[in-house]
Amino acid sequence: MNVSQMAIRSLDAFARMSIGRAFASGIGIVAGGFLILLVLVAIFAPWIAPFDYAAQNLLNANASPGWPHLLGTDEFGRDVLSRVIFGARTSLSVSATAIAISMAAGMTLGAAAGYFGGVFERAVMTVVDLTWSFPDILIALIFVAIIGPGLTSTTFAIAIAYLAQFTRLTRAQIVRLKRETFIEATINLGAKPSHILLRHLMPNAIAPVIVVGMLAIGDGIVLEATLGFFGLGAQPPTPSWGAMMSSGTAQLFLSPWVIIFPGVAVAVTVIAVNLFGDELIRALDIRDRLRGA
Amino acid sequence: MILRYTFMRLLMLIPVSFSISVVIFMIVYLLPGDPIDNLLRVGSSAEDRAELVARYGLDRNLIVQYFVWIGNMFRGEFGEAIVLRRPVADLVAQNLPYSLTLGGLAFLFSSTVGMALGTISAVVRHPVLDRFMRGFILLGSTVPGFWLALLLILFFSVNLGWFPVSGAGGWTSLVLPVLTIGFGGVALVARVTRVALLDAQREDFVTLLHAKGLSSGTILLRHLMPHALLPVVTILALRIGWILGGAVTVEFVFGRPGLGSLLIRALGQRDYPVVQACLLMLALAVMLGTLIGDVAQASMDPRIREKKT
Amino acid sequence: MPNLLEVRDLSKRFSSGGGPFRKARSMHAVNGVSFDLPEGRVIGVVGESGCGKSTLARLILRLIEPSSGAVAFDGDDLLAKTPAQMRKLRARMQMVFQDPYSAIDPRYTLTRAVAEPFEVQGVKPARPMAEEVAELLEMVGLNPGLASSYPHQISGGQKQRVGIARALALRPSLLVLDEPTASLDVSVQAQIIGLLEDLRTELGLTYLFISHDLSLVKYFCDEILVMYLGRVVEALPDTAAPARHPYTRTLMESTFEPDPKKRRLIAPLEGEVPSPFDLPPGCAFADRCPQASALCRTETPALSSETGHAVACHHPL
Amino acid sequence: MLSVRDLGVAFGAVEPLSGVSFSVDKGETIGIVGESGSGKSLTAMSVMGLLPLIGGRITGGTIVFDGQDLTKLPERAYRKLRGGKIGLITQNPMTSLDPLKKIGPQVDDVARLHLGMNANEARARTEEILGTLRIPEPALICDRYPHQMSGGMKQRIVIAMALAADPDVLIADEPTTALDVTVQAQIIRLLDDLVKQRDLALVLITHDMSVVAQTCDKVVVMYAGRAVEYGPVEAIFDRPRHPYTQALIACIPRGLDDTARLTGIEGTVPTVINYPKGCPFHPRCPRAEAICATDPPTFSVEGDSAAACHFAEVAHAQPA
Repeated sequence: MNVSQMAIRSLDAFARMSIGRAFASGIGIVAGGFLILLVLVAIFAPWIAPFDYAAQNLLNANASPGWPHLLGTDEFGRDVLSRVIFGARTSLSVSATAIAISMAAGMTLGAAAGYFGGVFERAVMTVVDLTWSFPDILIALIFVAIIGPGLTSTTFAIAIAYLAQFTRLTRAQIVRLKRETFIEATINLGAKPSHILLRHLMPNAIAPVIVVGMLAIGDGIVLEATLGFFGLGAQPPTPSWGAMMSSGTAQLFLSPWVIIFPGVAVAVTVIAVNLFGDELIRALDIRDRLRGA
Repeated sequence: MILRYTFMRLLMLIPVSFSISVVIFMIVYLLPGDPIDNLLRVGSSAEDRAELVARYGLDRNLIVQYFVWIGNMFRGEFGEAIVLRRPVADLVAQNLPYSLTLGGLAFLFSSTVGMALGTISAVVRHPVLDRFMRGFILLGSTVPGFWLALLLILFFSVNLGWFPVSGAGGWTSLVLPVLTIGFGGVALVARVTRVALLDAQREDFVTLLHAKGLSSGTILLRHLMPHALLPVVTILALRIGWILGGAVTVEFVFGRPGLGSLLIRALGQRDYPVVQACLLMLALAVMLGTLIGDVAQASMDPRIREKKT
Repeated sequence: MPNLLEVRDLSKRFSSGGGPFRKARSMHAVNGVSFDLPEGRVIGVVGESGCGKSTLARLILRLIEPSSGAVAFDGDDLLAKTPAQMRKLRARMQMVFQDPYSAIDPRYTLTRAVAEPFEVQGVKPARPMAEEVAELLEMVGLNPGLASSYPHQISGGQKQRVGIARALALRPSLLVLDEPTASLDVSVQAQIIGLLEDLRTELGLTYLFISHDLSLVKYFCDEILVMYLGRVVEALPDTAAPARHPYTRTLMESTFEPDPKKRRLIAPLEGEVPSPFDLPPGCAFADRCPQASALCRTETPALSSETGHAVACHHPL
Repeated sequence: MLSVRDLGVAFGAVEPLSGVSFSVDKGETIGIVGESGSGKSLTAMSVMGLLPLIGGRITGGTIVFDGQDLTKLPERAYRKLRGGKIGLITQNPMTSLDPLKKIGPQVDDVARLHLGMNANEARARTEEILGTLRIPEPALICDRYPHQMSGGMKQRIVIAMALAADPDVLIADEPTTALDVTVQAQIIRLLDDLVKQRDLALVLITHDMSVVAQTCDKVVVMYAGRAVEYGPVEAIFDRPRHPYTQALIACIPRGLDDTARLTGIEGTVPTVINYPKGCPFHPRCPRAEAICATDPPTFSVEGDSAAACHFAEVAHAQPA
């Protein structure tokens, strides 16, 4: 069973109920609704965006927000709103892909470390603890510096920056679960290690990991934006929230909207992700399990 | 007891620093292309190349090379910057004080304000204050630092003209960078303090403290705070590395000199001796941070003191 | 009756620490335990925390690998089994655990939890699974209507009943009961004990009952093993037998009668169970024993029996 | 000395405790016995005035100590009583001491606070009390941290803290539940001696009927937040009139000298959210009739004891 199958399987009645409950609160509805809307916007960007994101019009450069350019234009006269809409595509897909990779790798590593223990666990955790104490931006920067700028390296850089988090969390869950009586009881029924790992340990460990993954997508968006801001992420003319702000710094005084709106997009998205994640944590009642990991 | 613990903890740093230095050393070899080219400026002559090879023993095997390199590092010889054409040690020495000032002030700001806010919100438990705190913490931990920096510049420097837009002249140039870094830090520290205090309040022994007839104030100051400080100290210690390394973006936006901006420029220019030196310094800061955190924790908690020694 | 279980000189030594900066310590959690459990009988193992009674239960079921000794189940040497053989054999020797609250996977419905033994062993019950599950739930006194509930929806006593149903699903002959009622309320404890008694007669089970509660053990068991710091210090052949080991006597005197007219002046034993790490030579109880002599501090008394009542003491009562 | 009348406690809209009454005199031990969720620990918290700490409040009744009603006492005055005149012993000695502070200062606090002693006097007093509790080498113990000591020793420290200011009343909430039997016997003996030597009034909260039988003079049996029966210990054990008390006694295994079979009480212990209407015990009661499900029973008094059961008059004719 691969990770995504496992994730789907873990969404059994129990978890579905919880996600429903996350939507039950006012904050949950607003935050969750916004996120769904954002995903739709990203998917249908070509139909929603009023202008071509790459169309330059130097005659209309640095136009203030108004009609027809609702959020103004940048120094090449490109429509900021259209670029923000297409930027959602880049930011969301890069972050989500990166976190999915990070989660899959982290869960495998963490589960193996937690389940097998011993020297293997100690080796993995030493490396993981070490990277964990370094700022994520630094880890991502070094990685991008090594393999060069671009969206692919940004994706992997984000994945590596959050690998430690998922490994630690998964391992902590597995170690905690291994001590539960039902694991010993199932072993005593004559269960094979694979049954213990796939039917009990992983399904029970996965909920907090998925929630943290969801929260990490928010962090990933910020990290992608930061790398983009340094000019290390999306390369022109691909629109990304970070890259837009990077090219906008020069025009900070002239046309602040070029910076403000992509930033607002990042901030609002990340806040929505956090609020919804918080509701999920509450609905799943796993706050205690996220402590100390 | 605490001395013994510190000594043990220092011993444990040896393998850690060894592995970090190996990783940093290996960077030039992991890069695409010839490692020697990575250390030479473009258009260097064959003599330059031969000299470099001789100096670092680059013709010998990796293990020997590592020891030559680390030996140089210990003597403070970080090599020659490729692009800036100056000794790397000079560059580091020039930039480090800026990083330390900014980092130190941001650290002080975020720890004092964060702990105060966290304590107030845990003790007062007023719904409006609660909502405000949660909003603040959410903003502080989600808004990207560089964007906040840009907004602050736009508002305070451009519109109000209170502080300089960039540079590192005088104390006014420190206000906005410290605020930017501090904002996230304050939110984080406040959250940890709040959670830790609320947790401590739920401990069994607190009931008995009240049953002894102690006042709530005494219990808070003498018993709850020390407990709440344990996780706060861990976070603060981690922050030391984060503030020095994570200041990259803020230094960059405000155009301040410092390790972070040195690193980012060196990365952009592929100036690897500088990159290695910066990373080594930052790693040192991170390790020092965790060391200080662990020792501080041990000095507060007798259980940790005994476990490790 | 033939012996269902024969335990010989079973020992488990744990060592801890031994890091670069720490002195390694070792602990004899279980030390040379031997006994026979005849089919259909109930043997109780009683002792205070840290005496090794729970470890003993796990050693017998090979949930923990013993350091030395032998366990024969139905004449079969358990320690010679391969992991695959052992898994197969587990169907016949089951355990009920102390903490019912975490004894069922929180994501499993009761049906799935009770059907799991069949799934794990690859056994198809004679009847349709739903019927089998309902029958098992009924057997342990649970309403089959609860079958689709999750563990968090039922009480601690009900969870323990599910634990018993799971253990009995594969019709084992041996049931190891590790403090099955220690975390339950008294009124519920009595229910579970009553249920276990009924099941024993109904299904002809053999029990090994682990508990810290001497009065419960006396009520429930045919024979009693008293453990102290990893060793069996006394083996009472029946529950009415008078204590011969000073520790057993203390244990009996520390257990109150639920009758205000039988109040007694407690002459409490000084001190507490010492740390099981790196025990000094001699009898482990010597430091707290009023009868202790110089001999007790140098030589460990062996468990010796006259007339079937074994005691490990140089100066038995 | 201490007299509780008709005590009621609420957390928001939930009322986990109502109509609890008992009184205890100097040199006397009263047992409050019940299963989990019966409200016995809440009773202790109420008397200590610590309910606000866990978010609860007293909704009715009086707690009279030394002639004053504690429910109307301002917090500042209450603080003088806590640890001064009323001492508390909690359930789990493993977690009831501050792990970051040495033993000495933790006990010293009490004498400094309530007896106005300075640091040296307080330490001398601490060592003296530790000595009377048969703790070897008190001076050495004062310099230790809690985690360096065994459970029984920690419980003695907790008792020392409760005794340091020479209180009149001691409230012990399951003082031996977390301890091994031989250590439990030590602690029970210790409490017994203290009551006699110091003329203390002891409120012993426990789930263990055997402990009650061994130590108490009077008993209050609690079920689902209500007192269901109270009286002198002999009367309760000899002629229990409430079906719950009868069943509770029948739940104790007595070994071979009793041939009665252990059956337990049908059903499960109710929790605060599903306290039954009428008589709280009726869903599990073998004797319940229609009236039990609707009308809460009142106490039927007989001599010094009383049982809250509609059929208390006939109940004792057929003992458990």
